[in-house]
Amino acid sequence: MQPELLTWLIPLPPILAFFLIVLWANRNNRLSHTLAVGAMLISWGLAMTVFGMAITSEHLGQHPIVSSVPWLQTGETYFNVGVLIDPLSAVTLFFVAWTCLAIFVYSTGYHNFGKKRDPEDRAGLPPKAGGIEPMYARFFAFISLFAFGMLTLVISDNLLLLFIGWEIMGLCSYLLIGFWYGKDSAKRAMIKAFITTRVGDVFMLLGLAYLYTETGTLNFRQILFNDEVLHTLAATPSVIAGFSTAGLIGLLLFMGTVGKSAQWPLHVWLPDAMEGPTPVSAMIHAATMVSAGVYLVLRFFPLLTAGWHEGMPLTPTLTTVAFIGAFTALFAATIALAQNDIKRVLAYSTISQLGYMVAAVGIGAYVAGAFHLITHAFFKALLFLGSGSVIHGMEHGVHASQEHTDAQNMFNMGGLRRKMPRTFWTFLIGGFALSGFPLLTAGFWSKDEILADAFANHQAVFIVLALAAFLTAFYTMRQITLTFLGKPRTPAAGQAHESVWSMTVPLLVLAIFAVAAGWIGIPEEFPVLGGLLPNWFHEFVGGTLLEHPRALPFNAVPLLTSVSVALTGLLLGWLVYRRLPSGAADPLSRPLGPIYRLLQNKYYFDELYDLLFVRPAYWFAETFVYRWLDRGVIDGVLHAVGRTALRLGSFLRNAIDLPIVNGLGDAVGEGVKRAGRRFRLIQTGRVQEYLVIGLLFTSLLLSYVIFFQP
Amino acid sequence: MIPLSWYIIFAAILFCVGLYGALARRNALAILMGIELMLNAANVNLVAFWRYGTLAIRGQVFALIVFAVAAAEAAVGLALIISIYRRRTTIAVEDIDMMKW
Amino acid sequence: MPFDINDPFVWFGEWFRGLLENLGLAPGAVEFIQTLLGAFVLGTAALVATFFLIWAERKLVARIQDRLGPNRVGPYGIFQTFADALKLVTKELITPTGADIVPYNLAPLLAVMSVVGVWAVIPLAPRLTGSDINVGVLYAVSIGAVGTLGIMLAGMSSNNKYALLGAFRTVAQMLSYAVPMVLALLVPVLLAGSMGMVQITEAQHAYWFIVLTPFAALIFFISSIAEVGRAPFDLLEAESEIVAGFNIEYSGLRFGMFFVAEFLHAFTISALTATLFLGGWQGPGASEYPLLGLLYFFVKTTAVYFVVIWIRGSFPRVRIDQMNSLNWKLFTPIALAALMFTAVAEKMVTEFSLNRMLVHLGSNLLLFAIVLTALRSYARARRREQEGLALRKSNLQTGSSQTQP
Amino acid sequence: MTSLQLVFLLIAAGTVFAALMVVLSKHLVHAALWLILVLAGIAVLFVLLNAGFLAVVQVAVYIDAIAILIIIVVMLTQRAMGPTKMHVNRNWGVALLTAIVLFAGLLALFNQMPALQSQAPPFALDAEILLDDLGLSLVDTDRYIIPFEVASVLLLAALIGSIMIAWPRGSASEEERET
Repeated sequence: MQPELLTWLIPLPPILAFFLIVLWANRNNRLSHTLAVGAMLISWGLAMTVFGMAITSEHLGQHPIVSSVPWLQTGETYFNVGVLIDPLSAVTLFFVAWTCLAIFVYSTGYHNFGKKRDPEDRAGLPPKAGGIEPMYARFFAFISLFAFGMLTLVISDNLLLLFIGWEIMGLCSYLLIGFWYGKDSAKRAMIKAFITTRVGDVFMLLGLAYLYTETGTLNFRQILFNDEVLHTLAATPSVIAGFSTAGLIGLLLFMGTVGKSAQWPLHVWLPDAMEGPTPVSAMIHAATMVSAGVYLVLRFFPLLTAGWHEGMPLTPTLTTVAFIGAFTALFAATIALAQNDIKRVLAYSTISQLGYMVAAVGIGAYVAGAFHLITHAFFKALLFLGSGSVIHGMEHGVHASQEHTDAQNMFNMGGLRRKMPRTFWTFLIGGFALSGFPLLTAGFWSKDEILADAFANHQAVFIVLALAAFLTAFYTMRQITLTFLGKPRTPAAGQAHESVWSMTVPLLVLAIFAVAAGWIGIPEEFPVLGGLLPNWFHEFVGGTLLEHPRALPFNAVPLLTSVSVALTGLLLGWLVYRRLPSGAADPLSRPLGPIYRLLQNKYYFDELYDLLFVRPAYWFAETFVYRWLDRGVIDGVLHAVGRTALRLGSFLRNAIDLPIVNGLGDAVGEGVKRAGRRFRLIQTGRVQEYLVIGLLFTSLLLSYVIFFQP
Repeated sequence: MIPLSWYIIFAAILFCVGLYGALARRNALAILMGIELMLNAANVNLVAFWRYGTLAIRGQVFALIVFAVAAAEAAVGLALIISIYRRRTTIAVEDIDMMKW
Repeated sequence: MPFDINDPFVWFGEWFRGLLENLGLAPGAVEFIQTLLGAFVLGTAALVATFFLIWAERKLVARIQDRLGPNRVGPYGIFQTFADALKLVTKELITPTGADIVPYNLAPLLAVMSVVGVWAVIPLAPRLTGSDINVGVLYAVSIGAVGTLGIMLAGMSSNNKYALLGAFRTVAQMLSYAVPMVLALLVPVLLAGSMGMVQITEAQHAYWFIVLTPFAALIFFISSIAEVGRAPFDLLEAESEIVAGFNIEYSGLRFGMFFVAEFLHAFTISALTATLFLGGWQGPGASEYPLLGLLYFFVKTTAVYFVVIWIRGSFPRVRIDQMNSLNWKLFTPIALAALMFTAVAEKMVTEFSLNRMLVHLGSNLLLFAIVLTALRSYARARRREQEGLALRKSNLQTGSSQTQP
Repeated sequence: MTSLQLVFLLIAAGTVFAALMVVLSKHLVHAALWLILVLAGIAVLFVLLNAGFLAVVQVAVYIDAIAILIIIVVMLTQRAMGPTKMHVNRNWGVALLTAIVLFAGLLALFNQMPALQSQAPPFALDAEILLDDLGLSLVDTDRYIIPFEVASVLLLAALIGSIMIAWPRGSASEEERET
């Protein structure tokens, strides 16, 4: 079977599963989840075969696996749509397939498959006492639709198909965040998520349109892979001064990424997205959806860096990207410090890590960004699934202890190490990978690459990223110690117990990847380990660009700083939160004081946006459009017209119709009647009188005719 | 010789007398007689014009036709009067006003 | 102007005019007197002749009825009529109360006037006629009709229901019989091509019209008898009828006038028949010697008069409805048919120049045959109907005695 | 004043007087008789106008037929209309006025028309030829045959009409009387 055909088939099974479940199998839970997981398994298999073929073929960059079909008729020409597997998409396909499969399997356990339905559970609310999720089939339908969206995005060969996948994922995130639509917060969260991503998507669409008008095609190969198009785009000034066309298009597309990957201005939706079930958070907010944003930026790296070479001062677009990336990384990391909810901390850490990747792209470190994307997907999915199993265990504990404690607040946990050993160890590995524990974890290798690049090119970015790395290490250790180490701070924590196998197996798999994924990208000049394994990742992924990016000369300073930052962060995190008694406040709150409260309230961005956008929008809709415009102007006009018409009509009727027209009619009738009454007298019935009258008139006539005629 | 105007005047007199008879008399028969007089006046006129005026033979022809018409009119008139007399036992014209409004 | 045997009347006329002119009268006056005298002579002659007519009729009818008739007064009762006249003249003229004076007295005058008036147009001899007006025939008819008016007035004004009824019936009869008479009269007019009596008589020089159209002559003769109200059609003042018809209330000379009018009318119609159908004064040598013409005329008239009396003596009286139906159903259609046949025949004669007498006679005979067959079929139908009626009546009686099978 | 004019005046005066009597006489019978007199007068006038045929026709048609018919009908309806009743209706004044106005109008009309002033009869005529000409003209297709035929149809219609109207059987009054 040729690879092109297989690639076409990759996204198909999930969408089939989605329709089957929705239309046919939504009654039967077992059938629906087997359908969903089976479909994911098939597409995983296909993905792996295609990945294998991609790796084995040499110079995948030059002649990637590509096939396209004419789809829309634009005038004489056709708009082609097709699939493209080049090094970048191959690698992304790899990690997407793996993470989705893990999450599919994990969610069967998460939704307590096999347990009876709890009568009190109502559809739209999370099951209280561990009963099976009432809307079990619905969940699987949505996540298979989501998988279909992600897979089409990854394998698509043009921006439009990518955009379609992008939008389907947006829809699925909306549906899945609001899965438990009974909860008010979930409802608000799903709308917030949808709207904010939508803002980003609008700019992306503008960029898409602008690109299409400029180049006349949206196909990646035709734009990004041939030189003179890039040159013309870079050369021609764009609509907005200071930006070249390429720069502006790049920026607009980047705005899409900001929306999707929750970068600084549009990051507010991601923390709230935690309302959804944990596998959803894991899938959407760790592995796939957010990474799609970064994938877009990586895909359009040539466009962004059109007219810029290594070592030149950053173009305005690149500076903005770099700035947003770096700032988001630091900003999110600081907020993560003050979060109590286990999933919120992870959400902010995702935002900061994405900021890392964006910053990497911003400073031109293409391979480093891609590498960090892959590794991050694995260990972040692991962390999220781990937190899911922790929450699951805590709920079990709450149920058992009959107490009313928040299952997600870290300060109610503690000492789960002994209760949930598998989850603890896998969570520990994920955490160390996140904080970049030297040499062992994949996170260290990818982050180190980025730091090295940053050090080489931009010192400012390097400093910010290093600080962010330190904070990441700190809050990760804070999280681990609070949840797992020490003594259980609440009875519920005491009662918690390990999750079922279907949940923990995916954790183990992901843990393996969290460690192994780093080894494929060890730079050659690395002091000890450099030469052992070839820097395969650099070779392979670099091929997607036109001219292969040069490997950096080794420099000790970034390496030392990353190692030291990681270790000190971990150590401090452990020291501060080691013996925290139950019910005690966060030790950081006293030294930071007002700053801590600021961090806890996420720099009041929600309130700010609420103030800036939501309330004005309401005001605009409510008062301006509704009360003033609709009721005031339009209704006013209509009423005025109605009244005038009424008045005109009544005037016409009373002043003209009744008196004149009717009057005339009646007058004629009356006149005829009166004349009739008078003339009646002539009809006496006497023949002679008729004769007399006849004669009189004839004689008059005659006399006139005779005497008066000229 | 007798001038034409004499005949005309005589006919006019006869005609007007007949007219008065037709208009004034109460008896249907008297009206009929009045009409006969008028017709005869017309006849005299016709023949006079035939004799004096420019009417060639036409005068006589139409006189004959007037005779026919007079006869027909008298016949039908009398028949009507008889039938009315049978139904209403009166031929006073005032009473025969069934056609009144 | 010397006396000329073959033209005595003209000579006499001339002589008389010369006499008057000598008296120095204006020509118009002479003309007037002459016509006046002529009319006077003719009128009195007619009236005087009536006396003999009455006598002759009474004698003849008596002979027919196998009795002698008036023979006391004068030889062969010749002066009987004068005696009757004397009687009537001496009788008292009674006027019924309530009678309408003017019409009552006018009626007898009109009756006599209408009869005498006819003689004005009858040509007695080649150049001896009252007045030769070109509408002679029509004049005769209309003057006759005036008689009807007289009778009407008599009946109406004598303030007597029976008189009124009798008058109505007489007028009805006279009016209805006038129709066939006039139509039959038109036949000779057609043949002669003119309505003037003189022209008609002259036209009969070659053939008498009775020869050409006997059927029309017969119709004319019978309907004129009915017109007079004599013989078979005289039921109006017949003895067994309602009193004496319209002249009940009349007595004395007025009655005498009616009486004279009736008899003279009979003689007049026979004169008319003679002039129209028997050629009037036509006869061998009549044109040379007018007197001979006069003789021929009187012979023919008396002959026809004799036939009238003959009919009166021999025919039974006709009932009123039979009379009417006879007139309307038989005479009028035949008269019309005769007129049409004659017109067609006349046209054929002039077109194909056939022998006049043969054609006309043929058409008349043809008409006669048609009428006969029609009458025979009608009679047979009536007889069958009568038998049917009789049969039903008879088996009705037998039927009642037998029980139906 | 020639004798003829004298005769004419006499006859005309007589006729007019008779006509007046027809109109004014109380007894209907007398009116009928005066009518007959008028007709006779007019017949004489026709003779004066050398229209002999018309005179005779006048006598035959009018006096014998129409006048008698009128008299008969007068007799029939005598009972109802006794002489006592008013013989002239309400607005006889208006009738008189109309008649007079009409007469005046006619006179005025005559004065205006020049043709009427002719004194002498234009042509001497021969009675015979005239009668033939009249007869021929009546049946001559391009002269007056149409009026002649129409008149005959009219007479037929009148005949049938009057019979139908006066038919005794079936008429309501008969039944009334019988029932």
